[in-house]
Amino acid sequence: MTVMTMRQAISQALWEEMERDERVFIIGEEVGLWGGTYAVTKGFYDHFGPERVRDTPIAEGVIIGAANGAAMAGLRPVAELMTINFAFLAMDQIVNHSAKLRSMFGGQFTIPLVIRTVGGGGRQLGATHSQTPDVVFAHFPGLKVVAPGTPYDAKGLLKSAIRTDDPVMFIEHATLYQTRGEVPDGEYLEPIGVSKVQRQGDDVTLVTYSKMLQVSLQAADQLAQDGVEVEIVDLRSLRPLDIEPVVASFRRTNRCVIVEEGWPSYGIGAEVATRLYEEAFDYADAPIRRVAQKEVPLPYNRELEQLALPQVDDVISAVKEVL
Amino acid sequence: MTVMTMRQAISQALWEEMERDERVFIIGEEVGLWGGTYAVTKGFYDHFGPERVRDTPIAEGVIIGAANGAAMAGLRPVAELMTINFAFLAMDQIVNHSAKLRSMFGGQFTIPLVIRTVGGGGRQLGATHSQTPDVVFAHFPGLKVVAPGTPYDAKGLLKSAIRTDDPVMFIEHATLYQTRGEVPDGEYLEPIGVSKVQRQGDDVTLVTYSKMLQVSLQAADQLAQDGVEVEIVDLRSLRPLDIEPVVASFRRTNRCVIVEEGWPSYGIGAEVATRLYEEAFDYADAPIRRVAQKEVPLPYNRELEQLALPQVDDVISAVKEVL
Amino acid sequence: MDKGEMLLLYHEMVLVRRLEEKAAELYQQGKVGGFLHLYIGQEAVGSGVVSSRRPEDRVITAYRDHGIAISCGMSAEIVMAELLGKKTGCSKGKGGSMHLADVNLNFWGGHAIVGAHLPLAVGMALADKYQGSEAATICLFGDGATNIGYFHESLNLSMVWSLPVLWVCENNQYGMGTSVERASAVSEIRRKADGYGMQNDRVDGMDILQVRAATEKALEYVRKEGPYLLEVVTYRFRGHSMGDPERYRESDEVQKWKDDDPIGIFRNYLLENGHHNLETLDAEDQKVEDEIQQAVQFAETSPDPAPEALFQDIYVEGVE
Amino acid sequence: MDKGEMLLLYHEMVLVRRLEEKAAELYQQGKVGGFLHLYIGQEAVGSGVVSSRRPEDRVITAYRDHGIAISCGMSAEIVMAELLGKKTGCSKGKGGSMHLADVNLNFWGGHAIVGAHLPLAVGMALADKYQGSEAATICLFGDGATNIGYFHESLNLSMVWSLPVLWVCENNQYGMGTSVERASAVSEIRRKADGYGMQNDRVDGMDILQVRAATEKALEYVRKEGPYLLEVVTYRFRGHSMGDPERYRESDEVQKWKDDDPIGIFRNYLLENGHHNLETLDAEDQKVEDEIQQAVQFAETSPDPAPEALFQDIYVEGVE
Ligand SMILES: Cc1ncc(C[n+]2csc(CCOP(=O)(O)OP(=O)(O)O)c2C)c(N)n1
Ligand SMILES: Cc1ncc(C[n+]2csc(CCOP(=O)(O)OP(=O)(O)O)c2C)c(N)n1
Ligand SMILES: [Mg+2]
Ligand SMILES: [Mg+2]
Repeated sequence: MTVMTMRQAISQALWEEMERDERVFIIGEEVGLWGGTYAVTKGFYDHFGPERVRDTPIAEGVIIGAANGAAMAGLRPVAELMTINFAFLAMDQIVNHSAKLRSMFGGQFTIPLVIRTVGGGGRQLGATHSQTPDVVFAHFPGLKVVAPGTPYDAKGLLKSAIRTDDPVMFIEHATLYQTRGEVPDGEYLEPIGVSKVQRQGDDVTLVTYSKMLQVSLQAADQLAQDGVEVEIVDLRSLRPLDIEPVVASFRRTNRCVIVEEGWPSYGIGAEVATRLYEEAFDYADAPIRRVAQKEVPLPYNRELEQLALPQVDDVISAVKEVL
Repeated sequence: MTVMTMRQAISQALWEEMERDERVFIIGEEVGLWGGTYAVTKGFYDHFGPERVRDTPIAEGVIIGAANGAAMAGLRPVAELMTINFAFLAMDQIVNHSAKLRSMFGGQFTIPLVIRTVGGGGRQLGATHSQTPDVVFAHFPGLKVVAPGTPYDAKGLLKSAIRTDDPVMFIEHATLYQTRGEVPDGEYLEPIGVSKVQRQGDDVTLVTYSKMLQVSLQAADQLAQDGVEVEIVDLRSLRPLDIEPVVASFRRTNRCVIVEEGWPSYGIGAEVATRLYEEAFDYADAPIRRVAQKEVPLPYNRELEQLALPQVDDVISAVKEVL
Repeated sequence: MDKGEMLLLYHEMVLVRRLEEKAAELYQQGKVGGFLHLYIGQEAVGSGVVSSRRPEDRVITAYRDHGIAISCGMSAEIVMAELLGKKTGCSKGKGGSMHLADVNLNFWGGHAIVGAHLPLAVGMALADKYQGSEAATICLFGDGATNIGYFHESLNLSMVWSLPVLWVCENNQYGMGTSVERASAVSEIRRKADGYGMQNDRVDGMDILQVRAATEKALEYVRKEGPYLLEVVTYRFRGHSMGDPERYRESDEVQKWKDDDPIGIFRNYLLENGHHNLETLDAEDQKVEDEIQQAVQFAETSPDPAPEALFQDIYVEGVE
Repeated sequence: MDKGEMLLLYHEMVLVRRLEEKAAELYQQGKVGGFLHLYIGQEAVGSGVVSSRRPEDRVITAYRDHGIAISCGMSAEIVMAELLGKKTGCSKGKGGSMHLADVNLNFWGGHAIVGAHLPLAVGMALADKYQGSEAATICLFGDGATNIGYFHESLNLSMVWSLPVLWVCENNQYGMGTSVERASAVSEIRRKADGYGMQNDRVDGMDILQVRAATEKALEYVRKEGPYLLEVVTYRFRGHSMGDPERYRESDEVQKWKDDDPIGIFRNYLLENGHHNLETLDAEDQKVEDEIQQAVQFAETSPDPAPEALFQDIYVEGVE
């Protein structure tokens, strides 16, 4: 095991897969010469060359479109959308093409595509640059949507994403790149579509993913001081959604809080809560609570922005409500 | 009251508002000379002229973008996106601009924009042309999302949409245009953000909207023959979501089924169910059920497509499950 | 082009024509559903362009794809089966008229979102270049598609990366009911290439021989130098799709173009230049009739996809 | 242009420069957050273009907007307050550096999605034409923005509808770290106008007088005839935003351009042609220093928005 940052873990996964398989290449804005806006692909351009680390014009539609086409033709593109906010400029390619080309043509095509993109707020980037609209992509069958919360998962899941023949949106969080964690030294893969218990506890089930895993872990530590033992189930992938571990935990704790960074309405929490009630109705001792972003476009002002984003204290309050 | 089709009701609303306010104009593909792909604007081009009924190139980004700009500058555009599937080509303008221009600039701008668009499956148009992704738009604060299920509501809501200073996605259903219903003869407005009980009953609450209102009404008629009295609450608007009438009904019936045409995962039903549990947890006598589309891109083949879409029988079964 | 090849092309164009006339009939009978966009009038474009390719060259187009599918080598049976939504169709009944494809024929599909397949073509050409193949990608699209952002992003990127793509605009003068003049700043589509410093040409699309010649020249350029925009001027004799009120054009205009029927022109050429005589051509027409009849029979007697098919071919690795 | 106006322009350019230098300082101190894109090096473009407009002409630009805001008449205080996220900022602290705007100054904002404000400009110009106003809309954007679909859709539609838009491309040679040559099929951006049959020009953006002259000519054309693309060749002296590693260009290149500092050039011109003497210009520089100091003071002592502001100004009519 080595302790490394999320950035290093993701970077390693990409590097190893590119070394392993010549068909894997990177395409996106500033991925090459610049070294990646978040420095994830730093050094790649020099090592793998401009053919495999392809800087593009600012044109998200053709970035994902060309990646789709290259995937149909047998390559394994890793396309980078600088932020998930710009994914809306490629929305048609993602939901009408990546997600559908295979089934619409009766399975003739495979789309072994990974779209790496960066979401999340908290950096005062204003309403158009701070969104966490993960749920919107997870709504579409045909896609897989993965959003890791630890370096370990990031590396193992990204490697799996690159190897699967299905299209994967791989959502990284802008404020997690410095987060450190243990990563195995040898090669390993984490399966896509498997939720993971990141902390054990018997009092309440906390369901979360990505950045909010870190927030939830902090909340759990504080709650433990009050003698409340929180179990944290990390979804890791939003589609497929592996609800079983969540249900299993809920059956034990009978209480649940879902923590997501995005807006609550029509969000991740709604689906998880509904699934829990569908599958474990009789086990609910209290209404399931959601912690999420205030229902507003994120403002620039630091205090306002923080007010809008879910905080450790919000998680703690919600847990106390369901106890 | 006059009995008319949904098409006529929508057409009348547009016509009246254009007569009333010179700032209202129509912009979109085939809205003019062709008369609207669904014939909603038939006759408009001749009457209002090409300046007010503006045929555009096939370029959804600039259609909504120009509509946003015109709205900022004081006009009241009604932009038509031929189908909601093409809204993904304008996604950035809708969610990053229509929804945010006002708050991001501290309230300086207003966006009195209506985006009329057509959703729904059932016409063998294949995976990219048959979607019901309404929930995806409803996720974004800053927008209003309206989807009427009767001619009465369509007319009254569209007129309100045109008069509100906020951006509204107005989603019509491709297979409802021939649906007939009573419409008042004089002018009337229906408020946006108010759910409506479309059928009264004491046994179970059925929550739905748009096309599925018609399907639910049929199911209710059949269930009535078995002595089951269904109350149908029509959301009519997905954002703002008026949950109160749903809660009130559920508090009486203690049982609920949500019927939507789109995919269930991260869909409308999840939010409605979660809100119900949040606000009336103790009133739930059975798990709330969802009826929705099978989790697949819609196929062309007629039988397969119908198999994927929610049918009257599916509603009936779900109601029986919760009883 | 030798006599035999000419006869094959003649056969192909007639086959496309009759197939679509039949499809229109079946649509009226409710056997074909969804949207049905006929290629009638444009046959010389597909046949002229596709017959100029090498087998390794990829072809991709929009929803008006029956002619292109046939030109790529798809049989009338398979096309018809897909139109009827049968399991034996090229897309197993899941695609329908707008989504014909056969990877084994290097035909990468009809695509129904206007302009969205242009970026796919960029990616395919990129894959070929990346893998050191000599193949070119031929991407066909309509005049209306040249106004959407995808066109711009794709043409630009193909130039920046110097990719082997032949961009073929089938300028049939209208995008649905909107004439080129009402939708595009320039009415000669080839002019749009200037903004990318791209080689380009414009050719009469009613004459298959001109289309062939222009395509051959263009493909040679593409293989050596990079992207090329070929504008082919043509016309659709029918409405945009079934049920088009056609309020946007005069019947005079339609008639004027029908007088230049690409099949008629080619037929006359074959006769006048003594390449083939009347009997040969009539015999060919008859063969087509038989083929169509057989195709319909094949399609009608083919099974529907099984209900389980609904959940198949979505993911490669099982999900749920 | 008379002497007085020249002095105003000189003042404006120096104000933009000092304001941004100050902003960079405050950014380092953590008082300015988010992204901060400096206009340093490009001042002659904003001042030259905007000073050529009539008051009724609308201006809209991208996120690199401090200079444009000042040129439109926004005070340094209001800009600074917005940078510090204060309630007194033009966008009440909700927009930040990338989202300055003031409708009363006919400045329709900085916009942070590359290319997305071009369609907004189309709509504004449409509104003016629709309402019979004589106003033009001036839309500024970067070289990088000319490769995105929005550019194509907007330029095309502005021509089809013959709208009064002046498209101004600030070609500062890079979109982040990608040079024009690596991103665009043509490196003279003006060439892109050819694909739309649009009038165009290219001008040296380090010389405000040339920018003014070209803009005046262009605006005259826009008012009479319709859209026009003006390419202004310029350079940003700083990184793309704060924290740019600048691996993509040589310091020699940067220095070469810095030698052509637009403020230096204009200052020399004013001195050499005897329009103003050294004392006057130095006095002006001093005035700017005072303005900046006052702006910082104003911003720092201004209140933050109240917590309730979080839910305000989202909808006109209350929701929830
Ligand atoms: C993005 C998008 N917008 C609108 C449509 C609806 N539509 C289908 S075909 C068509 C016209 C296309 O015209 P053109 O590109 O000239 O092709 P043609 O039909 O003439 O072959 C339109 C507007 C669509 N399918 N996709
Ligand atoms: C659609 C979109 N893609 C990517 C970005 C990230 N981004 C911000 S600025 C920029 C470069 C823009 O370059 P250019 O248009 O030349 O303007 P300049 O920064 O040089 O003024 C990029 C890629 C964005 N904001 N929007
Ligand atoms: Mg056409
Ligand atoms: Mg630039």
